Amino acid sequence: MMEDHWEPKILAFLCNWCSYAGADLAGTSRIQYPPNIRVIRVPCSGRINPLFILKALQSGIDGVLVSGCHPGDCHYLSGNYVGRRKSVTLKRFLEYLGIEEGRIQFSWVSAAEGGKFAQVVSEMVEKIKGLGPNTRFSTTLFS
Amino acid sequence: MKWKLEKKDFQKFLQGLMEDYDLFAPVKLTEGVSEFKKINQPEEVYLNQLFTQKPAKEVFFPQSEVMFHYEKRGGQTQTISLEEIERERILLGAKPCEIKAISIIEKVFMSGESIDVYFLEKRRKTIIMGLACNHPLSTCFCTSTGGSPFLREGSDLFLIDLGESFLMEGITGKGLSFQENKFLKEPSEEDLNTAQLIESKAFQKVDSSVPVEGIEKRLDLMMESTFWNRVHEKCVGCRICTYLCPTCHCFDMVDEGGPQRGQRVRNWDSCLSPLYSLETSGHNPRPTGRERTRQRIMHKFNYYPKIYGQVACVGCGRCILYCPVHFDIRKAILWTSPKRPKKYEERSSS
Amino acid sequence: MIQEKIREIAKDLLRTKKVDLVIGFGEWTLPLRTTPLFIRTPEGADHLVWNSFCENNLAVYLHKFNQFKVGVVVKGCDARSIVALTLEKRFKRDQLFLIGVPCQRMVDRRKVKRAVQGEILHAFEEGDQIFLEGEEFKTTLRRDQFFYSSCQTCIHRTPLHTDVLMGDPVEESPLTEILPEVKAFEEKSPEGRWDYFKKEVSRCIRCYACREVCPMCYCEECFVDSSNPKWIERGQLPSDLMFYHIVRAYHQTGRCSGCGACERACPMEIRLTYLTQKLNQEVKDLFNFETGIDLEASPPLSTFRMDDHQDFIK
Amino acid sequence: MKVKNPYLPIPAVVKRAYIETTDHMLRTLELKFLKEEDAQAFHFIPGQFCELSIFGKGEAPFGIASSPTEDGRLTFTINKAGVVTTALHHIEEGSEIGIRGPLGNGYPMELFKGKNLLVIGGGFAFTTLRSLITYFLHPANRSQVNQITVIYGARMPGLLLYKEELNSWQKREDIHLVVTVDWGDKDWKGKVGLVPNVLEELAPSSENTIAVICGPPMMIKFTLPKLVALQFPDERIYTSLERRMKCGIGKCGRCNIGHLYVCKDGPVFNYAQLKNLPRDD
Repeated sequence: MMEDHWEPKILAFLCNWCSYAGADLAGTSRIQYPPNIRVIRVPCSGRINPLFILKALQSGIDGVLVSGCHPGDCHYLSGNYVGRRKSVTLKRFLEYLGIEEGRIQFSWVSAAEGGKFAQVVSEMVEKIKGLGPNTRFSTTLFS
Repeated sequence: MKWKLEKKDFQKFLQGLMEDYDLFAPVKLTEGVSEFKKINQPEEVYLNQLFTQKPAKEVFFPQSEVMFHYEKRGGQTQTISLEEIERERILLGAKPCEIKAISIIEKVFMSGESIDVYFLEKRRKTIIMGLACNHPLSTCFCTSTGGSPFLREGSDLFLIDLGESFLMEGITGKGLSFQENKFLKEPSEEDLNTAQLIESKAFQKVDSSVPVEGIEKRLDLMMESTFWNRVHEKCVGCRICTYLCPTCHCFDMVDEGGPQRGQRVRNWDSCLSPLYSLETSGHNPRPTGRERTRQRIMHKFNYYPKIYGQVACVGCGRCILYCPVHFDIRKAILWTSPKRPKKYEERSSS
Repeated sequence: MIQEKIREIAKDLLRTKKVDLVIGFGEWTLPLRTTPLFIRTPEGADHLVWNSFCENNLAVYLHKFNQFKVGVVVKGCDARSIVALTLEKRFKRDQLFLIGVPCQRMVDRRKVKRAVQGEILHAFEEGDQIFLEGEEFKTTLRRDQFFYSSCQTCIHRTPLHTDVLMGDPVEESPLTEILPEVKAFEEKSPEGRWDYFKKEVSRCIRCYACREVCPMCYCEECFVDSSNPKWIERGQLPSDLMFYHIVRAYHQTGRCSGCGACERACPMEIRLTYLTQKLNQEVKDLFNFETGIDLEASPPLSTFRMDDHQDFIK
Repeated sequence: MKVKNPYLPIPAVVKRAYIETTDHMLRTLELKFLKEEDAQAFHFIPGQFCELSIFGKGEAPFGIASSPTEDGRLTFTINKAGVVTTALHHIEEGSEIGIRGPLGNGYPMELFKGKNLLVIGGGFAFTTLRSLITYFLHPANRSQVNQITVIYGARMPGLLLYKEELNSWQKREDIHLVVTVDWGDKDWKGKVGLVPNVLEELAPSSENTIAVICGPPMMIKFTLPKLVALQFPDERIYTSLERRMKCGIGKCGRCNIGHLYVCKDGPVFNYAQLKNLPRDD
């Protein structure tokens, strides 16, 4: 891949109830944001298995975004609170190991926050562009 | 035919070999850990009297080996086998026990109606330069299993470390072909005597009292013995003893990649893993540690001897040294024997 | 003598049939080592020993014997694993009889071996000294120079929540606050850390000994063995090896007692405790939780507080 | 001389594929070699098996369901259970597949000559038995054995394999077929009963007779004593074993029972052989 043509690939795990709807709102409101993200809809940000994030990074994804409901808004009452603990420990652990700070990011985006979603994505794309391609952990074996 | 190679010439000697061959020898990975690897620079060769963790079998039967690539081209899948190796190889610095083990694996992979071409190719194209074992450890029992720290059999060329130099013995035609090498000199009478002395000293050091003799017959009667109920108890089911065993040769075959292209790979496998014999239906013929430990011991000392007439253990002691819970196969062997001391009765663990 | 006391207790437990078996340590064939023993008769209890080489975490065997009443000899770390497992409802606490031994820290056999030339054939200890004998040497070493690094940072050496304690509690202070490996690792740049980690795990032979000796690794099917979904390949690809070690360590978050059994088991001498120790430290900083101390506290990743740290979330 | 690589799958295509049973768990694949020379070189006997490859998913062993007497027809019936078998259920007609084989010993056809044949099958283990029966029903081979008696049981009528064929066998004079189910339904006119009981009721003579039995472990466990009661000696009762296999050629380990490898020395054994083997099941 040519360095100057490189565009980051970002995988976003969005919770069904808030962030996915937020992304949808950003779209229907025609708010512009970079097209670098691929979305996987999950029931809840608490559903995120750390294996998902690692597998994405190993498969050559340049950044992973996990986004869910704001505290207090979880459809399942406490999924995002439990997810929050997993997120912080995993993030800190991966950064301890030497994965660049910013490769994985977390956000709260409600169904009404189309603008915030666009902003989160834009900022993330900028950040990942600054970091460059994910070379530390990616393996491209076979497509 | 015997020669002498001064250690000061050793690197140059290796450099010369590397012009014609791919050289495989122990390489230091970290303090106390080494492994047989392809040598890029002669100074990487880490020849000492210590063991590599993984035995020399890896040169012929790598832990993970791509068997073939496949790729869909024009609607049809092509398979490209990777059995062929380009250059002839030299395996340097393997101990007599490991070399004997290679002949044990050979019997399985290179006989019968189907031949394991991946092993065959590497075996055929490899010259073995064995290294005499000057300082056997207290866990060594090669002489109990029909070997010896100075067993020449299996080596093409045999090296004995004399301190400042190596004494080299040409064993086979392949080994003797090195006689023209400019670094090889005539050994002195004293060199030969020193070698003799080291040999007899090493031989005496090895424990030859492990009752391997007749074990096949004894185990015939022990399949349902209560011995198995206890002997496995401390085993946690890791694969160290089988992966580090110079004679263990079980493998698994898996596909890596997708339907368009990828590769079929074989990886070492271990009878101590519950997955090894687990069937898709959920049925497992060896459901607990009892059956799995029995399989490990029986395969080495009963099933293999039944087919090939010798035990599949060379007495290298790796499984004793590296077991995280200190399982000692010598004790398991002893347990099958009438020599078993009474006082072990109530602690029937190995 | 602690050893005598352990034997006495074990005998009594077996004689009165309070337990079906006692799991403890026994001498075996190699110097500087012991082996797990499974004692079922009062006479058998005479084989139990206690010394600086009782390095295994015997809690790992409790899964196998969860249908039995078991007496088990535990150090501080082993007892903490058992508390953690009890919280995860692996067995009922009243199935167990914990014979707690205040731990004098265990001796690293590899460090000792490296301190001498030649093979050690005999070893015994007396007080603070270890006496070693080989074919051509005899030497004495100071015990406290050779502790396992996981033992150096150990705080709760006196086992908690035991049924009986062999001897007086030992003081609750680590020799070093932070594991030297963690400190050295943290001082590197992110790139340097990743390279170090990669280099260490590149030696991995996937024997899974680190997993099998760990009392907390009891999943029916480990993610590395799952074929559907297949998370990683089975070979020796560096990224797969890293994947395995990241997840193995991360699965210990809030569950690791810091016993160091994983690192000791590794035949390739891969450093592993700098991973789990760091996670322990994070869990303590973030959630004020220490594994295996409190019999009531929920494991930190299965609960939450409203005011948990969330600065990292946008 | 170059030694043949026994691990390389031979390319073939799925000629036809169809679901056999109402639970949709059993699917038969009819395969065809891509190259004529591979088809020519493929000689098998009933009871042998092949390793089928789906590239990217892996390999699994399956008994050959067709008979060498069927003009090169090569079929396998696949029970959906794991990764490879699921892929084999999803594969479409015309798709590529890899074959390694034939592997294993197969039934000792020579020993069956001049004997009566009692074939007992249960569930989807009937595949290689179908191969065996079809072989001897062929006009060229029918005279090799005397009476052919078949007892075939399934849990429910919808789970019976090869129904059309069973119907045609019912009509023939030279084979005595008894089909039974554990539970009938409203349309089922045939026998209802467990295989061991049907065997007891039928009470075939053991004189000059070979029994071949394949089925789930439970069926075998309860049928064997009935055969013994009918005075079948162990060496005249044959079965085909299943084990987890990978290489199929006796190299990779895992499928051994004692010193015998199911893939190479089996899968067909008689009970006299099995009795001498260490029990490992």
